[in-house]
Parts: sequence; C-alpha cells; structure tokens
Amino acid sequence: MGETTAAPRAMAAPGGRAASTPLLGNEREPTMFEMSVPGRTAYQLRTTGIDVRPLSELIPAEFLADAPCDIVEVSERDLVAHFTRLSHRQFSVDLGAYPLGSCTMKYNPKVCDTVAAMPGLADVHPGAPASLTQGWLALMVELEESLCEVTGMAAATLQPSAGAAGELTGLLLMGAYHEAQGDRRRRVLIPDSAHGTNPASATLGGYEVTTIPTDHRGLVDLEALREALDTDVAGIMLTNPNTAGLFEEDIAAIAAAVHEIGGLLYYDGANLNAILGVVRPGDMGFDIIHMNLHKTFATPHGGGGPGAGPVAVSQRVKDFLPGPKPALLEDGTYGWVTPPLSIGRVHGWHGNSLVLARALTYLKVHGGDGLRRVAERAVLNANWLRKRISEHYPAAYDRTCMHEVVVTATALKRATGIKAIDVAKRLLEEGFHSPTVYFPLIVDEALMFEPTETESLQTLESLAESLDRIALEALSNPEELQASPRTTPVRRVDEARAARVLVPTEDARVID
Amino acid sequence: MGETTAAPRAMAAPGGRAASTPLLGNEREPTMFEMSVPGRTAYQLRTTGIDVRPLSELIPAEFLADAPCDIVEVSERDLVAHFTRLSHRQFSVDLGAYPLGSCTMKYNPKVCDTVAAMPGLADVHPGAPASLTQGWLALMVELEESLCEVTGMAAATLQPSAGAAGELTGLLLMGAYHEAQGDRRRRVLIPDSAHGTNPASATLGGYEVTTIPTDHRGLVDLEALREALDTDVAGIMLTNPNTAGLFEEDIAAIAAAVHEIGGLLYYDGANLNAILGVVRPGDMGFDIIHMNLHKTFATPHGGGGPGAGPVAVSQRVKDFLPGPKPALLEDGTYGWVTPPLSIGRVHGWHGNSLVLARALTYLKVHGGDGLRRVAERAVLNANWLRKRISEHYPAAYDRTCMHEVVVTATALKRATGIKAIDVAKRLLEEGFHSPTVYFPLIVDEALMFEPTETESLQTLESLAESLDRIALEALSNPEELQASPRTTPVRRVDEARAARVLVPTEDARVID
Amino acid sequence: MPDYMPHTEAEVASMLAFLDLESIDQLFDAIPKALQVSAGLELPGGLPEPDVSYAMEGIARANRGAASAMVCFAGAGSYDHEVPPVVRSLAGRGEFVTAYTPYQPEVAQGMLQAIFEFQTLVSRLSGLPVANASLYDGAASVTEAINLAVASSKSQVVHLSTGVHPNWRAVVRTFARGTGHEIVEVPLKGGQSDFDAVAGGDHPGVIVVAQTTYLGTFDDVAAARRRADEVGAVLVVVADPILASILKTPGSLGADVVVGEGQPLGTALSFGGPYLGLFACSLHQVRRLPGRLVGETVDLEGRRAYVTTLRAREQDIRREKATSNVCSNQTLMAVTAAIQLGWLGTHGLAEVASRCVSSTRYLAEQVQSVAGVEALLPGVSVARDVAITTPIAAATVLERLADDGFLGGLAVASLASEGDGSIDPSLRERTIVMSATEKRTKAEVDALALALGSAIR
Amino acid sequence: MPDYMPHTEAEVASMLAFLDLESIDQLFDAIPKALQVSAGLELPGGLPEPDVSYAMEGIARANRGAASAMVCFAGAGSYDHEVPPVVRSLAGRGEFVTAYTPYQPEVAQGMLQAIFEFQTLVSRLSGLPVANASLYDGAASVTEAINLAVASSKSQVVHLSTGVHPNWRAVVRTFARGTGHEIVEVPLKGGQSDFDAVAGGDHPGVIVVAQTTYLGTFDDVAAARRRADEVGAVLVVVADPILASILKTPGSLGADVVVGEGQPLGTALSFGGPYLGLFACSLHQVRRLPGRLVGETVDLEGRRAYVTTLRAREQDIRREKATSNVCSNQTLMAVTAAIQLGWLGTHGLAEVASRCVSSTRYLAEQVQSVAGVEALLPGVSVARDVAITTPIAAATVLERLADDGFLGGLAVASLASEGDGSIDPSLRERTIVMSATEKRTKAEVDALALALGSAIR
Ligand SMILES: Cc1ncc(COP(=O)(O)O)c(C=O)c1O
Ligand SMILES: Cc1ncc(COP(=O)(O)O)c(C=O)c1O
Repeated sequence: MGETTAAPRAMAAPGGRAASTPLLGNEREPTMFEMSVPGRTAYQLRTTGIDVRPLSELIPAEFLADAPCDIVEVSERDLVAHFTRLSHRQFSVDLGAYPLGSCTMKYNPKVCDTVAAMPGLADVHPGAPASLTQGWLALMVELEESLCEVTGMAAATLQPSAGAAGELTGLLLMGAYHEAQGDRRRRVLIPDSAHGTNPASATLGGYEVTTIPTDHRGLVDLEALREALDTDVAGIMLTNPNTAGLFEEDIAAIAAAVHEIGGLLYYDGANLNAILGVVRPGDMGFDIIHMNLHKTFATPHGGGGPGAGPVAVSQRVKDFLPGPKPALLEDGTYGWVTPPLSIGRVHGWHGNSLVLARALTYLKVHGGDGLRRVAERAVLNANWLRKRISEHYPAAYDRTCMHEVVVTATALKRATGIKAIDVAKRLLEEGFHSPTVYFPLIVDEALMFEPTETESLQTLESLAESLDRIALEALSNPEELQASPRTTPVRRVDEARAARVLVPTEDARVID
Repeated sequence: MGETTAAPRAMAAPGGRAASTPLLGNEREPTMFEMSVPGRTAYQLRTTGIDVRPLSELIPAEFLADAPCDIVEVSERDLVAHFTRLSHRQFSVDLGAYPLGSCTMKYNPKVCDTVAAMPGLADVHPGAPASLTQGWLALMVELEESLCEVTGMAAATLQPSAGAAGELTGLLLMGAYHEAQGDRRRRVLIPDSAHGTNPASATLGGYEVTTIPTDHRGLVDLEALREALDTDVAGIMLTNPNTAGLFEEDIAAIAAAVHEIGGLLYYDGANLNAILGVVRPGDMGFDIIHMNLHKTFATPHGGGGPGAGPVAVSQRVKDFLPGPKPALLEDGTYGWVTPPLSIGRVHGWHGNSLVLARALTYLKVHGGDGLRRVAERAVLNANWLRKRISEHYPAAYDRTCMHEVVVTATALKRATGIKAIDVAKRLLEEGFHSPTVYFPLIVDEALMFEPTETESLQTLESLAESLDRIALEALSNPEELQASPRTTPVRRVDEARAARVLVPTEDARVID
Repeated sequence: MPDYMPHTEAEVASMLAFLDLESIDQLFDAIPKALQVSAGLELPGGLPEPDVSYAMEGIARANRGAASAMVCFAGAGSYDHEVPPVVRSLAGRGEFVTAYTPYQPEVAQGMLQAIFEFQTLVSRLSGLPVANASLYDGAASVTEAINLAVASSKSQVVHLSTGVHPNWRAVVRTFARGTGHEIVEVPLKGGQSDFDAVAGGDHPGVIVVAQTTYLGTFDDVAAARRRADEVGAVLVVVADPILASILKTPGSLGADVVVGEGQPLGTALSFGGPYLGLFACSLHQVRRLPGRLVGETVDLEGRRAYVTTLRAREQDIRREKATSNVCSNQTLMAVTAAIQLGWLGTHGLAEVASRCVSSTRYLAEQVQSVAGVEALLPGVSVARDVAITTPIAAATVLERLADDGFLGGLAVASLASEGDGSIDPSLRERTIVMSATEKRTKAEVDALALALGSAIR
Repeated sequence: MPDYMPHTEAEVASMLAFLDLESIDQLFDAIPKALQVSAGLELPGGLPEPDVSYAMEGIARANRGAASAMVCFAGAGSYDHEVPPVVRSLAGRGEFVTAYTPYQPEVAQGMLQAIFEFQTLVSRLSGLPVANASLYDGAASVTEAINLAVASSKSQVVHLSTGVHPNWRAVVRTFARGTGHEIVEVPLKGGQSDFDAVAGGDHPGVIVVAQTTYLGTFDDVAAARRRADEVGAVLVVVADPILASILKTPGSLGADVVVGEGQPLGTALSFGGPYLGLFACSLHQVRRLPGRLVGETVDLEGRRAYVTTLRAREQDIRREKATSNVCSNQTLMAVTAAIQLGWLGTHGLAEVASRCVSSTRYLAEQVQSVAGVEALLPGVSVARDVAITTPIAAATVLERLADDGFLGGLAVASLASEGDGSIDPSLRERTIVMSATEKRTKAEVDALALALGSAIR
C-alpha cells in the first residue's frame, strides 16, 4: 500500500536526516535552499500592538517589489540540525591543534565569549551619546593605553577592523606625516618575505612598492635595503620576527638607515606574539604598528574574521591618527576627540568593539608578566618542534626561531615526489590541522608551523611523531600518501573547476 | 639530532590531537586521565583577600587526608578540545531525527536554554526565604495550574525528578489515600506492555504486581482485568495511548471497573504527547498522573537526564500531595504550604526547578491551541510513517496509531535472518537514530518509531526510503547488513565482555 | 501562531490524503467523543517566543534573592561556587544537552566516555571502586543507598544520623512508607552522631552518617564504622564532594556506600534542581547498584569503547524485581561535574576545599565577634558551614540582612522541624547556618558581620 | 598566576634541556639586549578570570545606553532587531567561532557551505549574481565598491550621494587619500540625490546612491541608473538588507554593484562592530571582486564540495596588483546572517521589513503630533528611519529622553558635519533621526512621544 498513494516524490531535502555529520556518514549536506518548502516558517516576533499597514500605502509604487524576495523557508528544527551538522564538518581550535603559521591559532578563552555577550556591551548603539556609553569609552581608552605599553608607542587607534585595514591606515598616516613635512614620497620598501597584504596595502595607500630581497640568513638584505633608500622612500614595512620566524637582528641598523633618509618604519604586528614583554616595536625604532588582536590577543578568528587591527604610533605620528578617538576629558568623563591633523575615519564607527572587549579581557587576565610568559612559551614550543622534526623537515634557516618555524620539504620532494601540500593533507588524517604551506614565498616547499603557547609538549611530540610517520610513508608508499586525506568528509577538491565553472551561489548551480 | 636527546617518551596523551573527531578520523579519544600531567592546571579563582590557613589548624588530624585527592590535571585548552571531540562522537536531536519510541525526542527550543540560564532563575538558593523567591513560587504555581488544566486534574506536585519518581510518588499517594479510608491494599495491576519503571515503582511503593495481558487488539484485555480486580487491588497503572502506541478505547469501562472495587487509576504520562488538548486523563477517569516534561514538554534529555516528573491528582487525592507546595497566599504573596495529609517530601528541595522553567516556557509559547496542534501533528506523522513503511515493516497492530507506531521485523527475520537490532544499527548509517527496539516486550522483533511532531514530511519520507533500502539489502546482502554500523566511530560493541570484565572506572582498566 | 512544527497546510492535506482521511480529527476516532476536550483547553493562547522571554525575565526579576544579585552566605548542601564560562560552554553543547540515554553505543561514545570519566572521578573522591552514572539528587542517593544496604544486610532498621540534611531525611521517611524500612533518627551531640542515644532499640541493618553535617560539624566516620561492625550493619556515608579533596575518603574510613549531593561540582544553585545524586559502592555491591553504570569494553574491531553495563539490574529488564525504579537520571549534571572537576583539577579542587574551610572559619570568627551572636557549638571545628545563634528569631535576622543585600544563610527552623534530633530545641528558632565558599571576599564577610550587628537589634 | 598555558616547570626545564639551553631568556639571544624590555611591562599584574569578569561587568554597567536597558529608537544603519536564542546559539558554536579562514577545504566544508549559503542570500536580496564572503562593514564595502568601479570605468571621479551614511562617506574620503579618487558629494533635495547640483564638474566614472538614505527617505535608483547611463558611470547602490525583502532589488533597477551593512541580519548593535560588509556585483566584475569568494565544485570522488575560488584576485597571490588588500573579513557575522535569514525566512524577513516601515510611520505620526516637533521633510515617505526637527538642540532633547529611559534616536549633528549636503544647515543642530524596528511596541512609541513633549520644553 505504501507505494500506491505514496508521498510526494519531488521533495525538498530532508532536514532531519543526519547522514552528513561525520559521526554517521560523509554524505553531502544539502543546502538550506534544498531543504526549503514553500510556506514553512521558523520566525517568531514580539507582539507590538502596532498594525502593519498595506505596504502600498507606505511605499511609493515605483520602489515596491511585487512580492517579497524569495530567500528560503525552513523550520527552526531543520535550521538547528543543518548548522549543527555543518559545524561537525568544520575543524577549529576547539577541536585540536591548529599550527597554521602566521595565524597564531592559540586557544581562545571562553570567558571572552561571555564578556562579548554582556548586554551592557553587546546591546549598545554606536551612535548613542557619550554620556550613555562611558563604559565603552573607558574600555577603549584602557585598551589603547595597554597596547601602547605593550608596543612601546605613544598613541593608538582602535578603528581598523583587521590587520590589512591597519596596514592601510598606517600607510595613510605615513603619507599624512610626510605631507605635513611638505614632502610627497612615492615608494615603500617591502621585503620579499612579506605577507601579501603589505604590498596590496601599499598600493591602496598610493605607493609604489620596492621589494627588498632576503639574504642567506633569512633576514632583510641590509645592503640591498641601503641601496634602495632615497628621499622618495616614505618608509619600510617589516614584520619582526619576520615571516620566516626569525628576528631581524639588524633592526637597529635598519631603523637608523630608514630614519636617516626621513622615512618611517611600519611594523606588521602579525608576529607580535613572539616578543610580548620581551622587546617592543617602539624601542626597535618603529613609528607605526598594527596589531592583529585575533592572533596575539586570542580573539577567535570566526572562520575568517572578525579581527581587529589597532594601529599604534610614535609621538610624531600621533596627531594624524584617525578620529574621533575615545579620551578621558578634563571634566573626568570620557568623550570623543579628533586629533588635530587626523586623516579621518577608517571605520564606519569605532572599530570592531566586541573584539576589543575580548582582547582587553585577555590582557587583564595575563597582565604584563603573563604576556611575557606567552612569548616565552610560544618561542619555546616552536624551537622544540623545530629541532624535534629537523631530521625529515629541516628548517629553511637553521637557527633559533621565534614563535614559528618554516621548514622545507624540498629534500623530501626530491627523494620521494611528496610535496609540502601532500604532507599538509596527510597530516589531517593524523588529527592535526595543516601548517601554512608555500608561504613565505621565498622558501621552496615551505611548511610553516606555529604551534602557539597553548599547545602542550605532548601535543608537539605527537605532531612530530605524525610528521615522522608521514616522512617514512613518503618513502614506502608515496601514492597512498598523495591520495590523502581519505578520512575527511570530502577528499581533495577540484579547485581548477571551481574557478573555471564559477558557481558562487545556489542559483548558479550546475552540479548534480 | 632530533632523535638523540629526544623528547620524554612515556608521555601523557596529547590533548591537542584531534584524531578522534569523526571529522578527521575514528581513533579513540583518550580519557582526561590519560591526558593528565602532574602540575598542570586550568582553574582560576576569584581574589578574596582571605588568607588560606594551614588545614592542620582547621581540621582535626583524624579527618584530614595526607594529601589532596588525586583527580586529574589538564589544561583548559585540552579540556575544551577533549569535550568538544567527545561531543562530536555523540548523536543528538540537534543533529537529526531521533525517532526513539516512548522517548518523544522532539526539537528542544533553544529559547528554553536562555531562560534556564537567566541569573534570576539559575542563581537562586533553594533555601532562601519565600520573600526573596517570589518569582520562582509564581512560576511553579502557574506551571502546576497549567499542567492541571492540560491533564484535567485538581492539583499537582512538581517535586518528582523524573517519570519513575513520579510513579513512586503516585503509588505512595495511592497508599495514603487507601490508608485514610482505613484500607490497606496490597496489589497493583499493570499491563504486560508497560514500561519497566511501572512494576519497579510498584514494588518500591510496597505493592505486589499483577500483570494484565494485552489482547489481540494491542489493548488491555478487559476480561482478564475484570478477573484480577478485587478489594485487595489498590489500583491500576496505565499509559494511554499505551506503549504499543494505541489508544485504550475501553478506558471508560476500565475506569468504572477499577473505581467500582475502590481502586484508583494511575496514568503513566510518558505518552501524553499524543493527546494534548484532545483528551485529558482526568476526564478519562484517572486519579493520579505523572508527566514527563522531558518528553511532552520538550525539555532536553541531557543524554539521560535531568527530567521532571510532576504528578497531578484528582480532588480526592489532593490532600495527600507531597509538600511543601508553592501557593498563592491570602495576603497576595506566594509562600509554601504543606497539604494536610501530605505524604511528605519526595525531593531534597522543590523539584528540578530549571527543567520546570523550560517547560513553562514551552507551554506559554504553545498555549492551549498550540498543544493540540502538537498532538495532531505527532499523530499525523506517526500514522503517515506507519502506512508508508507497512510493506516491509508491518505494524504489530494494524490500526490507527497515536504518536508512535510499533512495527515488527518478524517477517523480515524469517525471510532473511535480519533482526530488529540489525535494522536499528543499519539505520544509523543512513543518517537516522535507531528506533526503540524490543519494546514493548509483547511484540516480537519490535521496532518502535516515534517520529514526533517537529520532524517534517521530507524527513519521514527519507526515513521510509532508508527503511525500504534496508529491507532490500536484507534480501540481497544480509551479511553486510549485519556488519553495520560501519561508518560510526566504533562498530558494534562487546556488551557481554563489559559485564563479564567489569571496568567501571579508569582505575579498573584492563584494556590496552 | 508560530510554533516549532514544520507542517505547511498543503503538507497536512497531502498527508491526510495519503491516509485516506478527510480531517485531522479522524486520527483520534478511537477516542470516545464523550471524553474528548470539546471547547479547547482553558489556557491562554500561544505567545511568540520573545513575548515569553520577556515574561520569564519578569519572573526572574521577581526573585530578589538570586546569588548574582545578593551576596550569598547560604549553604547547607547547596553552594554558590565558581562555575567558569568554559564549563558552562562545554556542558551546554547541543550534542550533550539534546541526546537521549545512550542506547546505541556506536553513536553515543561521547556521553558514555564522559560518564565513565565522571564515574572515575566520583570513585576517586569517595574512595570506593564503583560509582554510578548519577541519581536525582543527594536525597535520592541516600534513599537508594538505604534500599541497597537493607537488601544487603536483610534488616530494615536504619539508624539515620540527624547530621544528614533534614530535607533528605524527610525524603527517606517518605519513601520508607513504601519499603517499610524502620527509620530511627540518631541525634547529634557536640555535632556528632550520638549512637548511644538510640542504643536501646533493634540492632540496625544500616547506619547512615554525614561525614560533615548540615550544621557544619565533622562527624566521626571511623567511629560509625566501629559501631556498624559491632552490630553488623552496612555503613552509608554522606560526603561533600568538595571537601572530599582534603578529607580522608569515606571509603578509606570503611564506608560501604558513599553518597552525596553533586551540585557543588559545576551546577548552579538552580532553586534546588536539577542537582546531582552521587553514588559509589564497593565491588561486591555492584549487582545491587541503582541506576545506570557505564563500563569499558571493545568494539568488534577491538577498539576501546564504552557501554552501559550490568543492565540486568535495571527496571527495563528486571521490572518488579529491579534494584531500583530509576530510569532518567541527571546525566547532564554528571557530565558537567566531570568538566568542572577537569577544570579544577587536583590542585584547584583542593584549593576550593581549603578556601571553603578557611573562609568559613573566618566568617565564623567575624560573625561571632558581633555581640549577641554565639556559636551554636562553641569550640567545635567548622567544616564548610557554621551554625550560629542570634538573640532574636533567625528568620527575622535573615529578612533584615536581605534588605542589606545579603543572603545571610538559612534559618535552621526552616529546615529542621520541631524536635529534630540535630539541635537543642531551645535554640532551633534562633540558629542560622551559614557558609563562605571560595568566592566570598574579605570585604563581603566583613560587611556581613557589620550588617548582622544591626540586624539582631 | 594562572593562565592558559599547559607547561609545567618540569616540562619547561626538559624542553630547554632538549634545546641545550640553560634559560628561557636564551631563546631571545638574537634580540639585541639593549632593545629588550628590562624591567617588565608597566601593566598591572594578571588577574584571575573571575576578577576580570567582575571588572568587565562593571564596565558594561557603566554603559547606561544599552538597548537592553533603554528603549531603543536609534537606527541610521545600526538597528535593534530581534536575534533569537536559536541564532545566537548556532552562530556561537565553537567550531564556527574558533576556525581560521578555510584554507584546507577538506576540513572546512562547514564554514565554506555556510558562506556559500550566505553568498546566495545576499545575491538574492541584491538582485545580482555574485556576492562575496563579506567585508568589514558597510563603510568598507562602499569604499571597495568605489575602487572596483573606478578600476572598471577608468575614471576616478566619484559622485557620492549624501544620502549615504555620513560616517561611511568619511571613510571613503579617508581612503581616497591613498587611491587619489576624486570624491564629489551629491546633495539631497527632498530626500533624493540632486545630481544636477554637481552637474558642472567632470563626468563621474562612478555614481553611488543609497536606495534608502540615512535620513530615512527613498532615493530614486532608477533615476541614478539613467544618470549613470548618460555619463557612462558604474552605478553602486547602498541597500538596507531588511528592506531588500520588500523593495525592488537594486540589481533589477540596474545597479552594477550593491553594498550594504549586514548588522541588521543577526548581529547585535555591538557599539559599532564587528559588523558585516555586504558586497554583490555582476558576473563581468567578478575578477575585480574584493575579498573572498566561495564556489561550488567537486572532490576527487565527485562529491559536491565548496572551496574559496578565483583566488588570483587576492592579496596573498597578486600582492601589489591585488584588487583589494582585505584578508581577514567578517565571516562569523556572515554565517550569523545566513542563520538569521534562515530563521526569518522569506515571510519573516518580509514581516520584519513591513513592520519596520509601518512602525516607523506610526512613530513619525506620533512624534510629529507633539507640538513643536516637525518632519524634516514634510510629505516625503519614510522608509525605516524618520528625521524630525525639534525646537531646541537635538543633543539636549536626546539627553533628556535618556533620563526617561529612551535612546530617542541620533542627533544628525553628531553624524553629519557642518555644511553636509544631506541637510539644510539651519536645521542640522535640531534634527533627530529615529527608527522603530519590529521590536518596538505601541506602548513604547506612545511613551516616547509623551516624553518628547516634555523633553523639548
Ligand atoms: C604577516 C601577516 N601580515 C598581515 C596579515 C593580515 O592580517 P589580517 O588578516 O588581520 O588582515 C596576516 C594575516 O594572516 C599576516 O600573517
Ligand atoms: C512509558 C514510560 N513510562 C515511564 C518512563 C520512565 O520515565 P523517566 O525516564 O522519566 O523516569 C518512560 C521512559 O522512557 C516511559 O517510556
């Protein structure tokens, strides 16, 4: 009987079927749109007592759509199941070690989630008068001051939303500074090891980029730098430790040289974790610096963002900072003040405020001493791992590294055909997220490990054992290895096809 | 170099290794104890300003241990990773359909989590004076009244922590009632289809159990019941719909017969979901009833509990209810009142209060109409499924069922050797939780499906298709089927060994 | 009205058609019309979620006494401990919260392993080799322990120390109506069980004492063991799971069964529930163990796995012959306790325990320095609670303290009824039991003492 | 002090020994001693988590203006919408919160699919076929849109309507310092862009208008499209994602790029961030798209899979030639928006949009019935905000309303600086822009109107 009058066959996808959670299976998860059924709803809204009038009485006809925009129609139950299953198809720090170089994927304390959810912080309208937001203003002033102390700078802005936004802000500050000296400089120097955001930001900042090579030590080639310097150079962008995980030992000389031609030093703070409480960019001679609070200060990365990229500057750049800035006023209250020569706003409001609240929480828990311990343990972990895996994965530069180590799989590749990417994929099967691969660009077959300070010695040892196993497997069974990962919900994906047959939305679907 | 001074080899388990999350692999997750490292800590406590004195000054030596009890030593990071990974090894309603018969695994609205976490509810000491807990008292009174209206009873107690506790409470009420009539009755009648808690509770309530058989309709055998009735019978325990998912049509006759000999009717409310707003136990003639708020009222089951098993009673049993009970006093405030002939407390305090708050939230969202819709859709779903799967999985009793349907795999077993348990295990691979198996005991090879009202038609159809597939596979490839589940973190487990070589704690471990 | 059901009207219609039905009411045709609700339930109509949230917030606000709003010195079994965001966040994961009892171990290793870890922790803290997966609360645990002990000793006479929380004793008495156990309450003398006072009657089969009493004194478990040996009784010990870190374990002192209230292990005060009944026993009692037990085993590929075991004890198998009727328990609280204990660790738990004792001693000193306030039992060591007497009714004092923002403790008269063996009848109405957890600061204690000075006037 | 690092002292020692080091300081030997921090950072010592929580609670309490504490009528781009527990709970799952950018698609299908769904939703709402994975906020989106449009039109002259939020325009101007774009602001007339007022200058390569202005009026996108066609400009439209449900899509009206602020889609007011920059464009612009883009593909077994695609646009590959410098974006807010839109669905979003317009109209009527309060633009339809003028300074009125428990709106003078083309200079100081979302009740609106009556006196 079942099959006679049976159910509507051309059905939406079943929201209650859990075959895509890796706990049960590795089938694909339907999209919300595939689960959608006309007329199904989940929303519940407050009873207001205000009648909803016909839209035609409220909105001029030329602007009004004929019908509501069709988005999706699912039940709350299916919504929960869908996103819970998607979460099971996602790796995260909460699941295990994430030694992704340059990303500082440390443990994100849960207390910060609670702080960011406090109604007194989360429910504040950014345009509310200062009298109603004294807490937020105080928080921001305290954070600015703390970050200045950590970095050795004179003043800061919290507006930039991420590192790249901080970079661009910094470059505009650089320009404003030179302009105020009556100077218009066109070039910015950037090492070849730099992160891609550096040159991209420089371009958007209105500069031409001059690339400075890295020498055999893995450091800025001082000679090349000196040659590139002239009075058309607005400044240099450096990260220190650099992206090879090495401290730029010549920083004092570099700073002197750049300052001598009237240039400024920009510090890409992505690697600040290595030197917290040990050495400060300001003391090294940097004039402008951004921090990635989503790296160093443990605010979670959210699968791609949000971050926060505050910029701190030395005394002579201070007056150009974006505004309005939070400040303690003379009457003892907090308010907004715009610096005299401000470049203007770089954010629609005051920055990624709730990220800032998380960072201040982290800062307060650690205090000055704790931050130094962070750097020490981060560097200790990286060096331990560097030495421990050096047999099969020699460091690109054989010296004490800072918080991360770049190793190379060139020898492995030569011997077995196994590339850095194969190691990275195979490592997933071992229960670890892959390191960063093929960055920095100056190292062949680069694998960049940043173990971070919240991983234990046991985790490092286990990671090393996995890497050893992979190296042996590369010799004994390279084909199998290249087929990895095999235990994940999907295997290696066809990236070329994604670009060739672009399907950026459900409505462009061509597959199945 | 790596291998010379290499790392300590006899190490604790690596907390950062995620090979046990099914996303990456199906290795076993180490226990917290295996990850433990002497001296490692996670805790952080408030600064109090009170000095901790030497314990020897505070505690008589004969009571004081020589050293703190060794429990476990892990970092917060590893704790998070461990329990997040464990959560990935656990099925739940949030992941997908859970058609576990008799358990009413409906969607648990997330709003109830928020309510249960409100500091004004969660942070209240149960012994605080009534003047400080007026909100809680009001909540409880409102819930009692609502539950009485839903069930058609006169008064209720919220103290019992779960259904079984409600049963025992109800049986003690039955005893107190008879005693107050100067009657001491020794027997309680229970159908053979009843849940095991019913006879177990009856024993603890001081009764002997007389089992009443089920007739060919799947209902109480009225003749057998009549024969069993005499003035030694304190009452009968029924669930209606019964555990075969059928409504006891003769309920009026049963009630009359039991009342005639002076007995009381106890209603096991586990199946209340089917009849919300349709028919009320009180109107059927029941005198005492428990509800499972963790079934009918959507409070989550927490992997085994907590539940809440309020008991409601008719006018004549009211005075015996446990106390103290929340009540609106004459002065307009709320307070605690103990019924005149109360059997006493059945809970250390007032019941599973936060579960009660969730249930009231659910009740308020649904209101009277909504509850009836719940029953309608629950029954509609069960019947649709019953008919849809009847080809391969005929219902044990071929008639309209209520909120759940018991089907039998006897024919399948005869034809293929595939048993109910095999179907249940194989269904996991299809992305569905198994139904309840081998219950009620009166049905051979029973598979008890309770789809619940929050599952969609699409989910039901997909479940049916999976069941069809399994039936065909039973014919074509029974060995494969018996090997299921194959995609889960562990395969079928050795239950006999668990009982034979008891390892109830880490300290009793004999494996690996 | 919006709700959580997915059915569109079209779907309901198509489903009915599939069933050859015209209306949904026909599904209920087996139910006699006369019995059916005709005019709908007399309940208010459904409200959208946000309206209900506002309503529940209003209810919550009416609880003046929330520990988040008042400084909490109330204890006596339920304590205001630190529960960090990390524990709440992990224990609140949907997979744990919305799972059922682990009937299919292949997809329930998460809960099963967490329970196994919980059992291990309870076993270590109690000093006994087996612990179950939880019972409803401390009161339920002591009730079940008595049932087990009676079954084992074959005597229904129970000597129950009045050091055990009065509410729990009330629960024991209620359930004894069904089992017929004879519950004899043992009075306290100097804060310890005075067995001589009940020596006249039948020899008990079961002795129950609290290692630390609800009034904050240390009872003598070793002495209770000697007593039990003399009369051949099974010894049940009620223990506090925090102090378990620093006290000799009841197991090492000879307890046969150890029970307790697990609320202090990560569960909020919660107006009394859901709490967590702890239950541990010796190996030879395991076949009488109430509730679920998780054991380790292997799967068919030899991988370590967990499963509920010795199920033949349980009601769903043994029915009227089961050792207990418990089915749903408090698993989520057990998992919470495992997480909280993991977070505290050996050192954290010891630190919390030490602070509780130390700060309660400081509290005792400060409040007893107020003229008119006396120790209930001068010179007797305090564990994690202290009982004091005031010159006026305790209830009045507490109301006044509340006006100053303090939940100053519990009035013993609100717990122990008249004639209770735990306390001198002449002092009952004037006794407060109070406690300082690891969260209480010096400033808070000092302020309480100050407020108490005015409150007793 | 406690912290989050697992290292025991013994482990530190053994790790140092493995590295042949005596002290941890030696790890930093490459850093010139003279540069090193000698005496430690001048920061307070670390505090335990609970102390910090209390401190942060104190800070939070100092924000009198929290929408949970005051009735919020402030809008102008950031709105107090219902975000239900279910959305917060799903978006808060640790797997989403603590993931990095999906660099390894095999273990990031969760985020990738969620972003794909987000892109689909934004595409549907904008009426354009491609949407990216998010940018920082509305201001960043409009800035990037201008960059894309300039690159496409090859003219750096940008006609930017002053109907666009003043803060966003400020951001555009700041970043134009680097790109050298010439930003010409187009004044409003009767609440719509008055292109004739700027017709004198160079032909623009880019025209930017807001479909609904920050003052709550409807601008005429079709007219802007005609203008753009006349001068050969690329048309960028700023749209509100809620009203998108009921208005003609900007795409259907001829927008080349649609941008917006996604905060109303499930993100709290958050004191301005993290918010969500929405960005959609036509297919032929896709190789200039800023930020990440997720595309569908297959894995090597042919299973549907998602991956970030067209990466050659991005800074990590293209470096100084990249279309944008953006790296980290606001993915978590994008996922939140997808969840929130899933919860609202087609009907819920339309209901919210209709309520916003309807309730804001009611709000407009009520406050304008107060003597002395006028519409800024009498007779002009209001979208989801309404601008009113008061007889006294708007800032003073708002302070007074705050004392009565209302966040009564935003003072236009706090947003638009002197001479801003969006508003009559003589009214700037006396104009308030206010909004009623779907959450505002009749009682609240009526009470606001009453309070306003006193506040303007
Ligand atoms: C060295 C370096 N610089 C800059 C950035 C850009 O930072 P963000 O992603 O916050 O924009 C990164 C991010 O990975 C980085 O590693
Ligand atoms: C029919 C029936 N009765 C009683 C119970 C016991 O309820 P609880 O688990 O709440 O004690 C159950 C639980 O599954 C049940 O299904």
